Amino acid sequence: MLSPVNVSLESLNLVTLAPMLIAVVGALSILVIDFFKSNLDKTLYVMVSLLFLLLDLGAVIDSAGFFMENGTMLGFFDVMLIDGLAILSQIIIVGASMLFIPLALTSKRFHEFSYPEFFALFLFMIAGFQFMVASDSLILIFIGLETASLALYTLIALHNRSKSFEAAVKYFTMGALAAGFYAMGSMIFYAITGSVEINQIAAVLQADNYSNIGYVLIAVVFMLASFGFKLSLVPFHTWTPDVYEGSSAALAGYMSIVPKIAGFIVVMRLFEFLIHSGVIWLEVVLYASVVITMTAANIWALVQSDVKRMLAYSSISHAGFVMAAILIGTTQSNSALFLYWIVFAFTNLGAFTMLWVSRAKNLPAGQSSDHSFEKFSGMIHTAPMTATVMGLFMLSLAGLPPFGVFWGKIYMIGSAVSAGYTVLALIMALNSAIAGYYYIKLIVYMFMKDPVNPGDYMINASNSLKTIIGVAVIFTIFSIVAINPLLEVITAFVYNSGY
Amino acid sequence: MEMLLYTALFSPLVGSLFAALFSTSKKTLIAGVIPSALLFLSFISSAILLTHVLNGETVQVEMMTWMATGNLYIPFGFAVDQVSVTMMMVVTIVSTVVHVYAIGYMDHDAGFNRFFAWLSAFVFSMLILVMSDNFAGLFIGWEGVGLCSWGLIGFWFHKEVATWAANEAFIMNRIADLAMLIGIFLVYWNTGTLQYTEAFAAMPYLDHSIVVMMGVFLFIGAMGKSAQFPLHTWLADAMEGPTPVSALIHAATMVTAGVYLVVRANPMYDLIPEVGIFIASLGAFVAMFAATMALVNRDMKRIIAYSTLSQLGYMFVAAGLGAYWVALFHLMAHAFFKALLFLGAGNVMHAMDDELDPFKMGGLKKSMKWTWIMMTLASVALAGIYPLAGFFSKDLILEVAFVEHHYILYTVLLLTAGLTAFYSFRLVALIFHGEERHLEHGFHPHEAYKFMLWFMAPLGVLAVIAGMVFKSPYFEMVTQLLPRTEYHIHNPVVFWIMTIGTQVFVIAAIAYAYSKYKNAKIDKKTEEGFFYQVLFNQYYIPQFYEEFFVKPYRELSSILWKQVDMKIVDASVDGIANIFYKTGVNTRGMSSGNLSTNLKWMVVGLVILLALAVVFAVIVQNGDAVISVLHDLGAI
Amino acid sequence: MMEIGLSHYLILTTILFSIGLVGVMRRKNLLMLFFATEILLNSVNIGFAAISYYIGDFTGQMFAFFIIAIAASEVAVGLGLLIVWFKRTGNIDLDSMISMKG
Amino acid sequence: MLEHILSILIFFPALAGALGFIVNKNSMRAYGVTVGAIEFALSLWLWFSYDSGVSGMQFMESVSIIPAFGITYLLGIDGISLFIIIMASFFTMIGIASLSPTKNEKNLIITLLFLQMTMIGVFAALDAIIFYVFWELSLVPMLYIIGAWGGPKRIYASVKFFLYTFTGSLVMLVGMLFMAYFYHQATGQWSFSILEWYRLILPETYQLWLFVAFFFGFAIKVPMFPFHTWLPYAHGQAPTIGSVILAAVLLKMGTYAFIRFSLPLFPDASVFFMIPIAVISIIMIIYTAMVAYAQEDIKQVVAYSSVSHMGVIVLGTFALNVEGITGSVFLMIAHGIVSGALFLLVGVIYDRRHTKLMSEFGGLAKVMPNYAIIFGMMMMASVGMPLTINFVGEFLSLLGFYQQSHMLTLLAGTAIIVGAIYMLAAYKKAFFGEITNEANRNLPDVNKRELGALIPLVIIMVWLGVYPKPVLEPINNSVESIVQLMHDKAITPAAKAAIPDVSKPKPVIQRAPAHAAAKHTSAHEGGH
Amino acid sequence: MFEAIAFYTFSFLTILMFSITVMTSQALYALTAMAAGMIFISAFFFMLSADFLGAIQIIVYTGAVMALYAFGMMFFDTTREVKEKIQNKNIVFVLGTMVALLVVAIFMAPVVSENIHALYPIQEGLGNTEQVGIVLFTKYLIPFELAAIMLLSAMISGIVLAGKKMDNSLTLMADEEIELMQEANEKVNS
Repeated sequence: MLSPVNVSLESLNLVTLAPMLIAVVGALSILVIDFFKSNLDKTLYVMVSLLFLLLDLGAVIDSAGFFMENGTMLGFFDVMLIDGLAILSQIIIVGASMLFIPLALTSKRFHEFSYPEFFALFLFMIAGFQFMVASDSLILIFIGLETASLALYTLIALHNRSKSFEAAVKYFTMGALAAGFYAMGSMIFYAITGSVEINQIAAVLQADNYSNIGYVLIAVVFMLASFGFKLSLVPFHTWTPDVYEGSSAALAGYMSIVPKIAGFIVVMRLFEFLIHSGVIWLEVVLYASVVITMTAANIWALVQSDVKRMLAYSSISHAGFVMAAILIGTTQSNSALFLYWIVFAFTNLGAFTMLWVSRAKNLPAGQSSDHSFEKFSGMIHTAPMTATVMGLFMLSLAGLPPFGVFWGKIYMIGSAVSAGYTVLALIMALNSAIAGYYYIKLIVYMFMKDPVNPGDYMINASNSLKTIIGVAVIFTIFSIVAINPLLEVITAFVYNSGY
Repeated sequence: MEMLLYTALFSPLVGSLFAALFSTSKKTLIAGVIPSALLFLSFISSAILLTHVLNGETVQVEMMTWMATGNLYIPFGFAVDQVSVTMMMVVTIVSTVVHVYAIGYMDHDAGFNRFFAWLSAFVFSMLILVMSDNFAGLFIGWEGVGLCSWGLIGFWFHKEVATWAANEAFIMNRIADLAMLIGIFLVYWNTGTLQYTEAFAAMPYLDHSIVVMMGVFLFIGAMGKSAQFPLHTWLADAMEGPTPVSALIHAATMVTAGVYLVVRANPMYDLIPEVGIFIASLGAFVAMFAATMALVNRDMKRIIAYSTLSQLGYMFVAAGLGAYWVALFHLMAHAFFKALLFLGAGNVMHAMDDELDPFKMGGLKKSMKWTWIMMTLASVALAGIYPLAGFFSKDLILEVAFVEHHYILYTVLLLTAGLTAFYSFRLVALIFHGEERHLEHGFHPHEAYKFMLWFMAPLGVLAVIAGMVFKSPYFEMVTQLLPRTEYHIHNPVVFWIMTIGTQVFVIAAIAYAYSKYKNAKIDKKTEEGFFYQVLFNQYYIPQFYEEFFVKPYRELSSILWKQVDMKIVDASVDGIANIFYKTGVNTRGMSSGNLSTNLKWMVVGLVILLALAVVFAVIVQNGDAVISVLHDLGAI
Repeated sequence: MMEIGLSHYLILTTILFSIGLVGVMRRKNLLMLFFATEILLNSVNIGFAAISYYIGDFTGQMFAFFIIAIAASEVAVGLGLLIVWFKRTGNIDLDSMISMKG
Repeated sequence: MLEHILSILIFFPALAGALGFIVNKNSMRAYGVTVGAIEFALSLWLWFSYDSGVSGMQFMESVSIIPAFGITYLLGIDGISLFIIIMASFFTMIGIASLSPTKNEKNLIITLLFLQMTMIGVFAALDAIIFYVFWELSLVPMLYIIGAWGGPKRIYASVKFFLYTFTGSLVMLVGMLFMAYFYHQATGQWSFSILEWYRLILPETYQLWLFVAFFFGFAIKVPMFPFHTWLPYAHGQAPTIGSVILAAVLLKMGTYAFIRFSLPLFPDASVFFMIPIAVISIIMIIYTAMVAYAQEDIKQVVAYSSVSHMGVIVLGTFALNVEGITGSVFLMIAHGIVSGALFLLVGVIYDRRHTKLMSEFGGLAKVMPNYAIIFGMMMMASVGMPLTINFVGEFLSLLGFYQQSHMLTLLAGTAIIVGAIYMLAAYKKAFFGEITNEANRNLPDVNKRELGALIPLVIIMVWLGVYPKPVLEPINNSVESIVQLMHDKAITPAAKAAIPDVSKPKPVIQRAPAHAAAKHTSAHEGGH
Repeated sequence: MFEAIAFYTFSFLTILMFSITVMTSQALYALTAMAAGMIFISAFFFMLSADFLGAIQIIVYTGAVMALYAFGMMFFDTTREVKEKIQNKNIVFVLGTMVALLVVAIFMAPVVSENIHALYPIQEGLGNTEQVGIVLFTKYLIPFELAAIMLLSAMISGIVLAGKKMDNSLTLMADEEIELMQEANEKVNS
């Protein structure tokens, strides 16, 4: 017979759920507002979203406090897992979202921001990502992933022009395939361990001493393929440039940060024990994919004629670079991942925002894409400040000291060095050199060529966009001051989470 | 004393700087007069210093530190001793004369001021060279005179040949200077110092081979400056400079720096007699070699230049054989009469509008009496006729060779003495005697300014008396520092036979030259002969250098730049960059934009990973079996 | 062979999954492509149910349950995109979507 | 103020540059000169306050920035860096002062001021990462200067310059991270402080690899053969001011870094690589001199001559004894002065004729006598005439290396020959002969602005050639301590033998003792 | 024995149906075959005593397929062949076969692990649906709720994308046009 299920509220550990709940409530309240009164201005939704995100961030930071005291928290029948990784990644996710959402306040009107559904879906998506990072159950990860992804596809399509539909369809279709891979991978893990929780899987595999190596490997293969898509590792990356080009620059920038950090967290949870299991295969395959992703993406970025596509490839390359952290698998490298991603987030968001402010409704005359290099020709003469800021972001992305990404880069390469991955460290360094070329290319256009079409560059700018750029600039330049506190916090969180 | 030393040393510098102030402005007489006066001051100081030295007082001062690092310590140190004071006297006398002479000679030249700046700078460098008490200071002067020589040879920089000759002289000297530098390094690392006294004091304790190396390298340095074979070609080409320059630099002073160096380094060369023999042999060879080229040359200044070269060979024979004081003595005497000869040639050139071919002259004694007298005097002195200077200095070298039992050297030198007399008087005969051929060419010769002649007079006097009067006091003085060896042929019969024989031989040569060239008959047959052509073309050595060094260097440079640097080194750098770019261009099709392809790529990735996984799994699970299978296949 | 074990189901899963893959790669029509993605997810469901049965654990069924939910959501969003695309361009052929490449 | 003078020196120009955005275009030059003069005055004050008797670091500043990773804002100078810093501020000042009217003058001056910050930063940094920060940052203003104000191929040249050096320095960065890692292994602490690293004695194999890693960064910067090909392009295309700064200061970063990093950190590797590097240096000297001889563009001649001279500097550095290293440091300054001046001079003629091809000139000595004189003096300095600044450095460098290898020094010594060949040939082509090109007939001679830049250089060139002591002495003291450090750290017998022990008394050479000793003391008194 | 026969039969049918779905060029055949395949899959669920799952499968896919039918009708002439330019057919099959072979190669090996501990063991005597209920509302409460959110957002997405709001692209319209349009809308609404 059925016995009554007694569950005490404390054991649920509600605090673990609070941040996501806030985001969901926020989304719902936006829908409710819209239900009562439609045709409200986007500024309202932006601010409401921002407020909920603020609360969300507060809740995350609150749970960070709990984490520092009590260590890793489990909640809701151990489905929720709040450890340092979850907290750090949620901070990045929510923080980046907060930087992103004001980008809706453009001076030109764009389709997506005119509708409250956009903001509701946006918050749902954030909740999805948060669930994804705050769990080690493959089921919840899957649902979180799909919640976020489905919302994201829609957000892309909402830009409402043919390129964005094309982008959304491509992303969606490949995402569906990746979901299939994910399901298959989970199934195999389940087959060999009888569990879909990563901790449990790890425990069983270790107890078995990886006797079912064949099963383990193909499970890993399917997972790698699935997350290879999410993190755009070569050859699963092909959607990235198209999707970035098709979406609005703001969203593209967002996509280069948030979905990927969520993906990294899952990959880290899943692969960390596998890397340390002594399965050489995984190391070799990860090594290869890291190197290929970094290098190939860089090489393709070299030949782009559109800045946004170039930045898309550059994001792929950066993701490959960061993927090395998973391969290296030390506390230092995992901390480096977070550090890198934080500094990268500011810079990359800044760079994409710079594209966003220059976005005209229609294609610039005589150009086939929104942000072709020609558009930036001679900007130093027409818009010196803008050119300087853009140049700054490019230099930072190139890893030029003392700008943001550099610190992430040296800490990452440093971790490779410390773990004995000498050749990898060299490859990482040399890839930065290749990358230098295409970042410099934009600088060359802006600073060294003569203007071709003197137009208002800041056509789409508004004060809030400028503020976001200002924040990104300040962080990028003065990141040197922030690195130490960041590093200390990150290392503490990562270390205490056992990674 | 110190004051005198500094006066002697720095007044030419002051003069040079003074003239340099006007270097870009129009001719100002004062720019010539002041340096000349300052040089005279320098001469007076040197003379006073000479009196001190004659009394046995030498001066050594250290002005200031130049370089000091590690164990190296190089000061600006100057010494006035018996050797350097000799050189100082020679330099100051000749240069004073030349300066004054040049005021007249350069009268109409646009670069008058600049000329004096260079010329005084040269004197300063030369004085540094001779007065320095260490190798580094010597090197400063060494390079300084090279620089000034460059500036003065190329003085008429609008002339292509002049600038070419200047560069040639500079570069050739540089080649030798490298050896000199290496010699200096050797001295430093083996003795720990560059001061002459200390270094020489340490040398007897060194490994013999090291000393040999020092001697050789330093001598190669000397060879460059003194234009010894095979670095001799620049000297003849250097005649493109104004004649006072030739007189001062390329006859009296700079070219003798090599001899000075060997004399200065006598404690070292005494340790390595084998190098000395080499020096002497080379000297004898050059004496002969240069004299032969002088025989047929048709350029007045070049003839004198070859003569200089020949005489330098004499000096090296003496120095190489250890007769340092003899070498120095000949250096001094030679400076006087050779400078005189050049200045006379300058007068002739002036008169002939810079014509240099003596075959176009003739009979000039009518219009240029004084010049004729002085040039004849100088030629007689050069030929070594008693009682002029050459007799006492040059024939002494023959005696040295004889006494030291180097009979081959002796024979060569003796023959050369004959040749010397021949070509000297060939020149005199062609210029001053015979018909006035120059009239055919439309020249209207005139005698030089009076003051120029007046100032040449001291040289003439010195050319006459230097040997006879100075020899014994000089010997007494200089042998306080140099080995006091007297070279006497003790058998009086041999002595007289030799002395008289030599005189007769030389006079015969003079007579033959005079008779042959009085009328400037050109013997076509001889001229077309092989030997004549070889000599006339300077043994084809300049052509050889041009073909085998200059051209290949130029071409190789061009190849290195255009082929190696641009097409290999740079192209490979760009090539590496291009590999990446081309790869990008060729593979960007992977993102074809077609969703179907994208999906296929994902599956391809999956398949690759799966294949790797299966292979790995099979290997792990059937490790032993796989290995044995591979073993059977002979793969392992 | 007659004893049906877990492997049988897993192999069936694989075969169906591969059919789904073939469909995904082969189809140029967007709607038909969505069918193939459904096949992918459903094939995995068989595997989950089988594992769940053979190891006597309930989790597999739960996973399958959620996969069905996910599949349903994907259909909703996918069809939404499909409609928009069709409205805008008048066809749903993949080969028409090549405005962005490189 | 004195305790923060290095920070002030570094950041003052940058701050001034940032404020310069506000200054009106027309007054920008005056502003730039003022800032440059203040900076130069500050650097002179630095020299004045520098205690030349002390061999170690002075004016140290230390602020921990990223203690978690051992990165400290650590500054300090010794005799080696002091003069390069002074030179950097000096050249920026006269560079701005001598600037011929250009478009976007304001941007150029601001860029120069930023460049100055990075240059001084490189030479003052004692923390590897801070060093690296400035090292890399210096590329950016230079990229802009070449790319925006350069010749027709400026973009190619600037990008090549940037990427080439960037690549090299990234390899170096990996080396630095390794170094920090080894330090971490040895002490349990992260540190990038060079002074801390000095205390580390590494096994030889590690030294070799790290040496190679650092070498890439430095060699490309120097630039050493075969990594030199960016330089002719950069110089050929750069505007005058760019070439001047590049030649005078930026190239010195590489050779300076050899002395600051490679030698003391890896003494055994330095000895191991001494001969190969010497061979490369000799190739640099001879090969690039020959290439310079073949050039048609006078600026390229000077550019290649830079490479050739840098060869002597590297050779002197790898003499690994006090004489050689002191010589090479001095030669860095000398080469800075001389090649800087030569580039300024080329700029003078370029401003007038807008061409640098020697075939376009000829007989310039007649129309521009003052110009010819100054050019001639600088040329003679460049070929190493004694009593000019170059000679001191070249002499000491070669002298130093002679201790290590006789043959190689002989080959390297050909520098004085081949150098003369291309320089004299170029001078002859441009200045001598008749005026063949009518366009040259009425060229104005150097004007006051140009003289204002050139005369100080001439004065320095002669002054330090005649009396190098004020510069040589501080350098010598610092170099002695570095050589001593290397000797003490060396582990292989070969290295112990090759690196002299400075602390030991001067090797006694057999000679008449009383005489020599007496002489020597008196000599020293004379020197002071 | 019965089990084996059922398994092989349904396997054959499922594979056949899905193959048709994938291979046919008739849209309606494909739709129908897929629907059939889905139903056959539910048979496996029933065989594996996952009754609830089987039921859900039938319900969901009937619903979903109905919807698909509707769309199929909308987009295609039901009798016409769908034209697809299919290049490189072979690659597709090679890749598909390779995936199958490689995975099957591993799946041939038995899954053995003594360390499997069922977290939610299937209890005898309880109905499948009841057990689903228990697990769903305890352990998988959060996923369940999240799935609800997912469905909600998917629904919103579907409505937004398919609805009228996407008809006019504000992104491409000039500001004046947008205002004109909004005024028109307000008039309609009022």
